[in-house]
Order: sequence, then C-alpha cells, then structure tokens
Amino acid sequence: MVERYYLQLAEAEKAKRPVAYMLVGGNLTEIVRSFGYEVVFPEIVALNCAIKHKSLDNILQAEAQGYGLDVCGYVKNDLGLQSLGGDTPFGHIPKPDLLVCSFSGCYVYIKWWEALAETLGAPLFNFDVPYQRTEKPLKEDVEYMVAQLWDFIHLLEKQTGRSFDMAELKRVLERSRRAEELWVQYLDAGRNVPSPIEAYFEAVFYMFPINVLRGTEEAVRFYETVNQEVKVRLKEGNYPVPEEKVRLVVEGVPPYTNYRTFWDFFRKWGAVSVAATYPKVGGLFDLGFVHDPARPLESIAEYSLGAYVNQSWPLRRELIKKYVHDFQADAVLIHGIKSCRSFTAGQGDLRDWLIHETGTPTLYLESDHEDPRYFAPAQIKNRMDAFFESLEQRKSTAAAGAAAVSGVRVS
Amino acid sequence: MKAAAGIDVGSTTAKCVILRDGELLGKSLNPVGVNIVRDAEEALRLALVDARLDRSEVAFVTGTGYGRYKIAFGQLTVTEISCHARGAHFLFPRTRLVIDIGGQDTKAIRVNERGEVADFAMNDKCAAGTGRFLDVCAGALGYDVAEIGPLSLEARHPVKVTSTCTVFAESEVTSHVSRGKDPKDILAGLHASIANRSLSLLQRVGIEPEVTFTGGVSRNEGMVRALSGRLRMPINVSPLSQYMGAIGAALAGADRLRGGTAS
Amino acid sequence: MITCGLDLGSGVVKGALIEDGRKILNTASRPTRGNPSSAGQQVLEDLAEAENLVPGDLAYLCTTGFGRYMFPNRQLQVSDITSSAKGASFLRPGTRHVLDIGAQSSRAIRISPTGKVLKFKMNEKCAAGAGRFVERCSKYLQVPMEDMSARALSAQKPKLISSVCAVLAETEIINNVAEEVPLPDILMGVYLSLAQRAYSLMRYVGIESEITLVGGLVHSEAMVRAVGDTVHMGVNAQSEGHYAAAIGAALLGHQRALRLSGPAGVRN
Amino acid sequence: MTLLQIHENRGSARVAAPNEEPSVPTMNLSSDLKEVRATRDLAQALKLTMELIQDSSFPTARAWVAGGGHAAAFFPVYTPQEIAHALGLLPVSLRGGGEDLEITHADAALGSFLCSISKSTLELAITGKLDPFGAFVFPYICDVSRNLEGIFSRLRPNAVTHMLHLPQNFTSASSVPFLVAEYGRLVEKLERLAGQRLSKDALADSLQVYNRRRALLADLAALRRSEPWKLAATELNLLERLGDLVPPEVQMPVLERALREVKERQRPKRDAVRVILVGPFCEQPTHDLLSLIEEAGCYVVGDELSMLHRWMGDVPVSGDPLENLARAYIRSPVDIGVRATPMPKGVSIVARAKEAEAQGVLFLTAKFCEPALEDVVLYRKGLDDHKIPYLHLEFEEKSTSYEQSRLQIETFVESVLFD
Ligand SMILES: Nc1ncnc2c1ncn2[C@@H]1O[C@H](COP(=O)(O)OP(=O)(O)O)[C@@H](O)[C@H]1O
Ligand SMILES: Nc1ncnc2c1ncn2[C@@H]1O[C@H](COP(=O)(O)OP(=O)(O)O)[C@@H](O)[C@H]1O
Ligand code: SF4
Ligand code: SF4
Ligand code: SF4
Repeated sequence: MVERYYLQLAEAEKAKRPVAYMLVGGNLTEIVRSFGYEVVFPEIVALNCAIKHKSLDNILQAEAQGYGLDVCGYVKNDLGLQSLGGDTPFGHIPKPDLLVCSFSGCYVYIKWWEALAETLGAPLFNFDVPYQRTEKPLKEDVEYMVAQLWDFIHLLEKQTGRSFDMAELKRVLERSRRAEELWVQYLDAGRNVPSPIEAYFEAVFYMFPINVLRGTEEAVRFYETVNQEVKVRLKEGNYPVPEEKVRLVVEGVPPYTNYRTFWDFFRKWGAVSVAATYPKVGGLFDLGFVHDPARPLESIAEYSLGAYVNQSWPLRRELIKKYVHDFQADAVLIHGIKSCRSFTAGQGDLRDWLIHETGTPTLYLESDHEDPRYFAPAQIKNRMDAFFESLEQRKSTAAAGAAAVSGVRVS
Repeated sequence: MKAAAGIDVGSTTAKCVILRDGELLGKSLNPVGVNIVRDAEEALRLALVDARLDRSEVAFVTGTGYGRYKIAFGQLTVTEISCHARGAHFLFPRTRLVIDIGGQDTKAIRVNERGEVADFAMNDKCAAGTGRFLDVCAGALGYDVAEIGPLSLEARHPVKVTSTCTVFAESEVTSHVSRGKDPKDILAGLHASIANRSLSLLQRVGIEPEVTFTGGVSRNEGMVRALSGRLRMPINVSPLSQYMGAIGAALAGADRLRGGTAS
Repeated sequence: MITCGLDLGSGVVKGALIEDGRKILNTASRPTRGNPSSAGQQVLEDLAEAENLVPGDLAYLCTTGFGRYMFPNRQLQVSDITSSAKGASFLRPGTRHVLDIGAQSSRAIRISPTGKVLKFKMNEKCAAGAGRFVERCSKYLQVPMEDMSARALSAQKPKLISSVCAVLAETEIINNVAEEVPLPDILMGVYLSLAQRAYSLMRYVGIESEITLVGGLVHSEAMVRAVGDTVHMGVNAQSEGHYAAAIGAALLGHQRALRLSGPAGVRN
Repeated sequence: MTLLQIHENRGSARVAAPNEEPSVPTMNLSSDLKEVRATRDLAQALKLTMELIQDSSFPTARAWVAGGGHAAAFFPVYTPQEIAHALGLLPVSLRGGGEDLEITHADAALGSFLCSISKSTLELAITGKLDPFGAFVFPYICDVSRNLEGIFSRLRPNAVTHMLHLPQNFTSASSVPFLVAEYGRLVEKLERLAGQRLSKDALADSLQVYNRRRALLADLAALRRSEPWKLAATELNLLERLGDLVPPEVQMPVLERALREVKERQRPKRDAVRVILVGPFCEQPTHDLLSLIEEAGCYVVGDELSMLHRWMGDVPVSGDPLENLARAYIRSPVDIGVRATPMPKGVSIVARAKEAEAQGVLFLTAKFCEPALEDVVLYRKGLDDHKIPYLHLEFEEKSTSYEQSRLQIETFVESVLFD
C-alpha cells in the first residue's frame, strides 16, 4: 500500500496534478483531497528514508547548508532531500504546489514550512491550532479554527479554480469516520491478555492509512482486513510474542534508523506493547473522537486540536496513566528523541511522575528518530536488559543478602 | 556448596571474584586490552590462583559488564546494573542508592530493601564525568590516577572547571596550569565537577540514604569526599567496591546454584 | 625589511622569517609543552641564530595561534584563521580553500584571491576531529607517530569510526582490534574519519575547487590521501603548510609595518 | 535594597516629564528601605542593575511580596505584561539562572539536549528561588517553553500557570478575537492571584506607561545606532534588563537619565566593525560574552536582546485596551525566530542589516535553541546573496572560557577590516 502511494505521487507529478505538503499532526487531508490534490507528508517520507538507512546522507546535506546538529532530524532529512533533488529508494518526491502547515503541537512545523516556502517558493497556509490545555475543546478555539478553515477553502478555490463542494467533503468525512472506528477497534485489541497486537512497532506501520489515506475506501478496507486478521490471531492464539512476559505502554517516537534492532531487543524479553502514544500523533481517536459529517468543519477543527503532541503535559500524563490501567500494563517505556523537543522535553518529568506518583516501573531510553549517529546499540541494550532483569527479579522476589564481607563507612 | 565466580568485564578493567556461602575466596583485577575473551579468562585464572582453587571447584560462572557476551565459558550473563545493586546491598544491606562510576560510564541505581533494582539512570552517550575523564586529566597533570584523589583534598582554592567534555577538559586543565594554578586546586575543581554531574544523575532516581559508592572511581578518596559533601550525607565505600559488579554476579550465580538451575 | 610570524599553537610553536613580504628566509618550531611563551622565545632565538640576526634587524613581530596574547614582545596579534589563510595563499597563490588541521581543532576556510578570509567554520562540539586524536591513537595502538601514516597507507578496507566522541572512539577502536580488523585498516579509518569531519566543515563554507591543506597534519601522507578520497578533488599539501599560520602572520606584519611607515590610516 | 536605591533616585533623574510624577503602583515597598541613599549616576545604576541580575533570589519580587503584593513571572520572549501591571502585580521577566547556577535537578526532568534557559529556569523553581511568584506565564515560542509550563504545573500546583498560545496566523480576521479570548484566559487567572478584577481604565493606563518605556528604549537604541562608541552593548542591555525586575515607573527615570548622560559622553571612536546581533532573543548571552564582542573589535548597532521591552511600537490607548494589545501583537512587524512572519527571512535580514548600516551580522544563538538555529540557514542565504559577511556562534549560560568565541570573532573582524 505504501508502495502504491509513492507510485501515485510519481503519477501525480507526471500528470501535473497539484501536490500539497502537509504535516501529520492535525492534518487537513480531507479538505485538500476534495480539491484534487495529492498529498505528501514529509514526516512520513523522512521516516521511510530512515528505515531504509537513507536518512544520514540527507541529514549531512542539510548540515552542509547550515542546519545545526540539534535541529529535528525530520526537518534535516526533508530539506537535505529537497536540495539533493528528491529521489528516494521508493520513488521521486514531487515538489509542492501548496504548503499546508497545521500547527498542531510542534513549533518546528512553523519553522520547517517557512523554510520550504522560502526555498521552494510555494504558497504557504498556516493553520494555527491552539494548544490544548483542557480536556474538551474550547468554543473560541473551535470558532477561530473554523474561520481559518474557511480562509483556507477560499485559498484552495483560488489556487485550483474549483469551487468547494460541501457534499463531497461530507462523503469523504464519512469514510474517514468509518476508518477511524475500525482503527480504534484494532487498538482496543491490546486490552486482551495476552495481546494479539503489537501496539507500537506494528501499529506504527498500520497508522499509515489513518494518517495518509483517511477519507478513502482503501483505508476502510485496510482496517477491515487488519481487524479480521486480529480475530484470527486471537482464535489461533497466534501472538506477536509467543510468550508474553511484560506488557508495556510505550511513549515517544521510535528510532526508525534501527527499527528492527530495537524491536528485537523487546522480543528477546517477551515484551509486547499493548498501548502506545506515538501511533496517535495523527489524532486521539481512541478517546472517542471521530470525524462527524454532520459537523464537517467543526469536527475537522476538533480533530486538529486533538493530535497527541498538541496535548499539554497534564493531559499527556493522565492519558498514559489511563493506558497503563486500561491495558493492564506492567511498565512504561519512554523513548526520547535527541532532536525532537516537542515530544521529549519533559519526558524526564513524566518518568519521575510515573515512578513516584503512580508506582509504575518506567524505563527511559534516548536516541534519535532519523540520525543513526545517535543510536548506540550497546548502551540501549544494556539499559533494556537491566530494566527487564529488574522487572523479572522483582516478580520473583529473591532472598536478601547474607552478612557483609567487609566494609567501611566514610563520612 | 560449590563456589560461584563472577566476572565483570568493564571498559577498562576485568574483575573476578570467587564466592562460597557468602565468603570471598579469591579475587583478581586486570586491565582490559584488545582481546576481551582472553582478558576474561585471565581474570578467572588469576582469581582461582588467589583462591587456591581448581577450576572444577567453581560450579557456576556469571558474566557481567560491557564484555559479558564475550564470556563464552559462563553459564549466565547479567547486566552490571543488577550486579552492582546486588553487590552493594550484600555488603551494605541498608543501601538504597548505588552510585557506580567506572571507566566509561556512571550509573545511579535505586535499590529496594531486598537489593532489587527499583530504578536506574546512566550518563548520556558522552564520556564526560567518568573515570576516563579523571584518567585523562591526571595524565595531563602528570599524575597517576591513584594520586589525584588525596592531592585534591589538599586544595585551598579550588578552580572552577566548566568543560564537561573529557577531551576539552584536558585543554582546560592545561590552560589552568599555564596560568599558574596549583594542580591541587585544579584537581579539586575536577572532582567537584564530576560530583556535580553525578548528583544530577542521582537526582533522576531519587536520593535516599544509605548511599553506596562502587566502581573503580570509588577508590578515589577525593571523589568520595566530594560526592559525600555534595550529597550532605555519609557514603558507604568498601575496599572491594571496584569488585562490586563481580560480587553481584557471583551472588546471582550462587542463587542459581541454590535453586538448582545450574546446568 | 625582515618580519617574523610566531604561531603559538597548543601542540607546536612555529616561527617564520620573511623578507620584504616576499621571501621565506627560514622557519623553526618547538613543541609547546604547556608554555607557549618560553617555547616562542626559543623559536625566536633559533631563527635569529640561524639567520645571524641582531636586535634591530627585525622590523615587526606578529603573533598568532591560541597563545597569541601570551607573548609579550609582539607588535600585533592576529587570529590563526586569518594568518593561516594568508599563509596558504602565499604558499599556493590562487588557492581558494584552506583546510587547517591542527592539534586541537580543524578549520575550513574560504579565502579571496588575496588570501583574505571570506568564510570559515571550525569544529566546536567535539574533540574527535583533530590531530590530538591521531596522537592518542598512536599511543594506545602502540604505533609510533612517525609510522602511523605509512602503516595506514597499506590499508585494504579502511574501518571507519562512527562514534562522535574522541573518548568513545577509543573504545570503538579497541573493539575493532579485538575483532581482528587489520591494523592498517584501523589506522586509515582514523584518518578517513578525520577527513569526513573536515569535509562537513568544508561543505559548510562551500568548496568547489582544489584544497590547500595546512597545519600539523600536512606531514601525514595518509591524511592528505584521506582528504582527497573524501572530497574527490585535488589536495595541495606541502610540508611548509605546517608553517602557514606563522608565514601568514609574518606577511600581515609586513603589511602593517609598511602601513605604519606610510601615510595610511591607523587601526585602534 | 538595590531596587530602592534606584527607586529613590527617581526624583532627581527626571527630565521634564510631561505628566505628574509617575506613581509606582505599589503595595508599597517597605518604608525602611526607602531610607537607603539614592544613587548618584548612571554608572552606579548600572552596577546596581548588575547586582540585581546576579542575585538569583529575585530580591525585587521578594521585597514586593513582603510589602503585601503579588508577583508574576514571565518567560521570554513576548508576553503582555501590561495586564499584570494593570492588576497591580509586579511583572518579572525570567532570564535563566546566569553562569553561576549549578544545574543538578533540572536535567533529570527536562532532558539533555535543551537550551540553558529552560534548564536553569526549572532549576530555580526546584530550588525554591521562584517561590515569591504566584503566577508563571510561558508563551508558545517554542516546544521547550511550552512544555516547561506543563512541568511547572506539576511542580507548583498552587501557583497560577498559563501556557499562552500566541497565534501564528497573522492574516486571518479571526486571529485578533482569538488572541483577545486567549488573553482573557490569562486575565482570569491573574485576577485570581491579584484578588481583583481588571479594569479597562487601569489597563489603558498601563498601556500608556509601557508605550513610554518603549519609546525611551527606542531612543537609546537609536542613539547607539548612530554613535555606538557612546553606549556599549552591555550598558544598553543592563538598562533594558533593569525593566525585567522592577516596575517601569522605577526603570524609566533611569532610562531618562541615561539618555541625557550618554548624549553628553565624550568617548573616542574606534575602528570597529558595525554588527547586528541576531538570535539571542530568548536566552541571553552572558555579560562577558557581550563585552567580548565589542572588545574583539565590533560595535553592536542592533540586537535581539530583551526583545520583550521593545516588541511593538505604540499601542493605541483609546478603545478596548485588551483588543488593542492583541491587535498590536498581530500587526507587529517584528521578524524573529519565534513567530511566523510574512516576509522571507532572507529579505528581512538584509533589510535589517542595511537599516542599521551594519557591516556584518553576528548570529549569536543559544545552544540547542531550535527556532534560532533554523532561521540562521535562511538568513545566511540572504546574506550570501548580498555579500554581507556574517559569523555564527553558539553560546550557553555556563562557560568560562571564551577562547573559541574570541578567536572566531577576531577572525571575523580581521576579515572585514584587513585586505
Ligand atoms: N587506585 C585507584 N585510585 C583512584 N581511581 C582508580 C584507581 N584504580 C582505578 N581507578 C579508576 O577507576 C576507573 C575504572 O573503573 P572500573 O569500575 O574498573 O571501570 P570499568 O568497569 O568500566 O572497566 C579508572 O578509569 C580509574 O579512573
Ligand atoms: N611530523 C609530523 N608528522 C605527523 N604529524 C604531525 C607532525 N608534526 C605534527 N603533527 C600533527 O600535527 C598536530 C599539531 O599540529 P599544529 O598545526 O602544529 O597544531 P597547533 O597549531 O594547534 O599546535 C599534532 O597533533 C600532530 O598530530
Ligand atoms: S514533533 Fe518532533 S519529530 Fe516531529 S517535527 Fe516536531 S520536532 Fe520533529
Ligand atoms: S569528545 Fe567530549 S563532548 Fe564529545 S562526546 Fe566525547 S566527551 Fe562528550
Ligand atoms: S532559548 Fe530557544 S529553545 Fe530555549 S526556550 Fe528560548 S526559544 Fe525555546
């Protein structure tokens, strides 16, 4: 499916169909597609580059242009790739005709799209999404966003010469809604003990349609198939790790450059993720939100507000706690990303809170999502081994030690 | 009961201890070179010599440390985090916090009353603030690592060392020397800077008495004082503290022996 | 008119005597050994002796290098980036790109046809990118400094070092030894890794044509080859390149002396 | 104590103030402090400011609170401090912990790859230095500042904390109403702390006070731009930073005196390179680094330090003051890393350099400050196209050795001056 998507992009380029660049968090796929645009998500291109071990070249190219060591790896991958011409192992990435910046949860989005606009010269629309600090969206926020959406629609009409078709948008949203409900059904399977799904490593692959192909029949069919498969797994007792020993809630962006290696570390310990926050960067559908064709623009606004990184820390903390409880997890794994402050700044505090205020064993690991130079396998493995060892050990309480051999006290 | 050996192959040194019923029969310490497998074997051999035991009398060998996967002749591998916790708790049963500073990394380990790891944190990818940092700086000042701790205690006006990087610290040290600073004052500054970095690591897991200091750097008295001063509490240090990982490993092996799981 | 440039480096103090801003009379060097000013004094004495100079012969003394402020008897001090650029341009007229790899740091410099600095970038974050790293490798791999380059050149499949940290790189190298990577491959890997770091500095300032290598590592053929292989373009390295900064300082001193005796404006 | 010295000095420093003597909206500062002798000159005022800045226990806020008032702390870069002022709160700008603060706790909560100001601000909070403040406001200038608010809300559950969402859409007609609503949320929280409602008149008065202060600072900046040898970068910075810690009514007489005194100064003009400093809009470089820049041969003729105090020009006073304040933000032409701007960066930087008649641009960015790092690339392109020389340096709060920076600045200066 991913392959087909990149093929489609290449075709769009050939056929000179317009291309819009968008960010995953709080994206406006439905509206943009209803105007006939193909959509490129540079974040997804970046993670695909990383999985294929192609990100470092792009990053070095961006660093040569002056992007510092500490700039988000996605940004560097994208801008490096753009300046190298846009060829990836999975196809050519067309240049944008329109840049849509949904500012939902990461300030880097603003800077990144600004840079794209300036270097590629495409028109830029900043969709300002207020940071979510309350459980329910505020009226003023939604009004502000709906007003911006109308501005956006007018811009699209001007760009494409087409007029906006509300009925079509509603139909698209209806398909989105169906896919979203199926996706939540999939995620909920993690509540089973043992879990038939891998809610992090596997879900990261499965989140592609919910982010990229939302609003298409293809996405709906995809999740139908997936859920069918989950049913079969449950029936046959075919689980992602044969012997589930540790149930984890995972927070943070994965180290895509070493995705397999990282995953294997978990499997070795019989650890399976039963819930994770990262697959919800596109939206927290599992909290009960789905697009609503009856309130098209309002529900798009609410969707954008609800992207995971757009949640304030108090909301994020509570969500993770809820996952631990609802999915009967034993521990939390936090994966910090060196070059992503949006997700990462404050994860140490989260760790502290989980351990000391909720009593949940929590492991904090750090590397990078795009930059292989920051993935230190020996260190990561060491920490992981120690963590799972101690979990195991605490489960089978060992007898305390004998008398001291020797010792002095210094003051 | 038969004896159990623990071998801790670290980044700088390989340590081995042989225990029987909680009694230390023999130990060894030798530098790690380029051939880790051989160094591990050598560590065991030396410890056997020290214990006057025959290889056949050791029923269980546990490996730990960065090189643990290279110890092909062992029955079990455990991370040094669990081992330091185990060892520290064995020697100082009221230990709740272990700080291990070795050649290449620093670990803060919180342990529960049973000596199990409750939480831990390690320094980031950087070699700053580790034993290597002290080795390099000692070299730059022309001292042996064993000398710098006591010397640092004689400082009167400790200088401030800001460089967190091991390599740049070296040049900072040289520049202090060229400005005529007393080496003792520079050393005190270096120790203070490591103590501070360690404190921030300890903070991550939560500071709770008693604190036990392990790893090679705990042999450095200046470091012990600096850390204890920064923590404002006494710290446990054992003459065996560099062997703590190996002791923990041997104890883990002894558990298995008792449990009859040894093959 | 004779002018002198003194480059008080962190590893080596280098001196150059220049006549009329045109001809190199002589050069000399001494290890810094933590005391730049006394090493500098010695270099100066060495030069005076070699050229039979008497007090008063020296029209102008300009210092450069990290110890440039530590030498009291100077008339002017300039940064070693400025002086290296000037010196390189003198040694290799027309060169536009200078790469300076010294003991503690590497710098990529883009210069004008007259040797003026247009843009530069130096490694800041990590110490793994300079000559001191080679010295350390020589120490723990127990290969004498003199032999490092020659041994490296016989490499078949150089083994690159991925660690960005000079200290952790050591561990990595030790691991490579343990895994029985042939010594020449490890050594060449060290040079290539240095070259790669230098390359990213060069890309920042922008390079299009031949590079002139200066600093202590010009002596190392392996380094020259590694830079060439990494940047895929000509590398010009001559052993005087080690004195580029000292030469540049002497040249700038000469310019300054002319200006002082002439009618031109005065800085300061 | 130092605050009062400056305060006491107010009367003598005033030059032809148009209105009546500005009244400091105090719960009043305890009267025994008032006996402290007045400062005599600008140098003295600068010295006192330096002491105030270096005292990480926030003496002015403590004095204010001891006098029965409440103080509110604001993270950089821009926050509507007029609102706090109008409510009788003491607005204080957080500027990190300076070079002497040891960070031991904050690393653990925040993470390793972050700017100093975020860590030191948290460290101050953890170690109790921020106890006098009843409110903390963090604007959405970047992800770090935003997330910091979340940590503060856990750390200081009894204080008011607010993450202020500053809009990034400057073209929509709905941006102003949104910002008014957003300010409204802040107003509500600050009212809770102040124990009183915000009156429109009070806010309008505060707008006026802040307008005057901005005008004074603009005059000083203009003076420095035309005769940089008369006013050092460090001096102007101190004058601005005084306003981080004391009410504008206390700061303004000092500014007025400075303006008068600086004009009269007789100082030799050096052969230095005119530069603008771009990048230090949030975390502030140390005093030593700023003086190093001038020592190494530059004149700073424009900078982004203390942006808060000069963000916008004149905010209209008539009409709805909250709306005026919101509108002024939306319309502000400021090009800075922490807000989207319509003008391409490459164009704006060249315009800024030309306007300041600068010979070069010094990018001085806080280590790990992503907004600044990302802008530099676009700025560089513009400067390259126009052959304007520049240099990029990164700084941290904590570094005692500036050798690397000195080397680079000197090279830069030499490359502009020598041929
Ligand atoms: N006698 C001593 N006095 C002070 N420090 C010492 C002494 N012996 C070893 N060390 C320090 O201990 C470090 C090695 O510690 P160790 O725990 O053995 O490291 P690792 O387990 O990583 O090999 C050395 O880097 C050195 O700084
Ligand atoms: N003859 C030589 N052969 C090989 N390398 C050398 C030689 N002389 C110096 N070097 C290398 O050059 C470095 C010193 O370079 P230099 O440019 O003099 O540094 P600095 O100016 O910082 O003192 C040393 O670290 C060493 O690695
Ligand atoms: S959320 Fe993180 S990874 Fe994504 S764009 Fe922002 S900084 Fe980069
Ligand atoms: S060279 Fe220094 S700064 Fe770099 S990673 Fe190593 S110790 Fe850290
Ligand atoms: S210094 Fe930069 S990254 Fe840090 S809080 Fe300020 S704007 Fe954000």
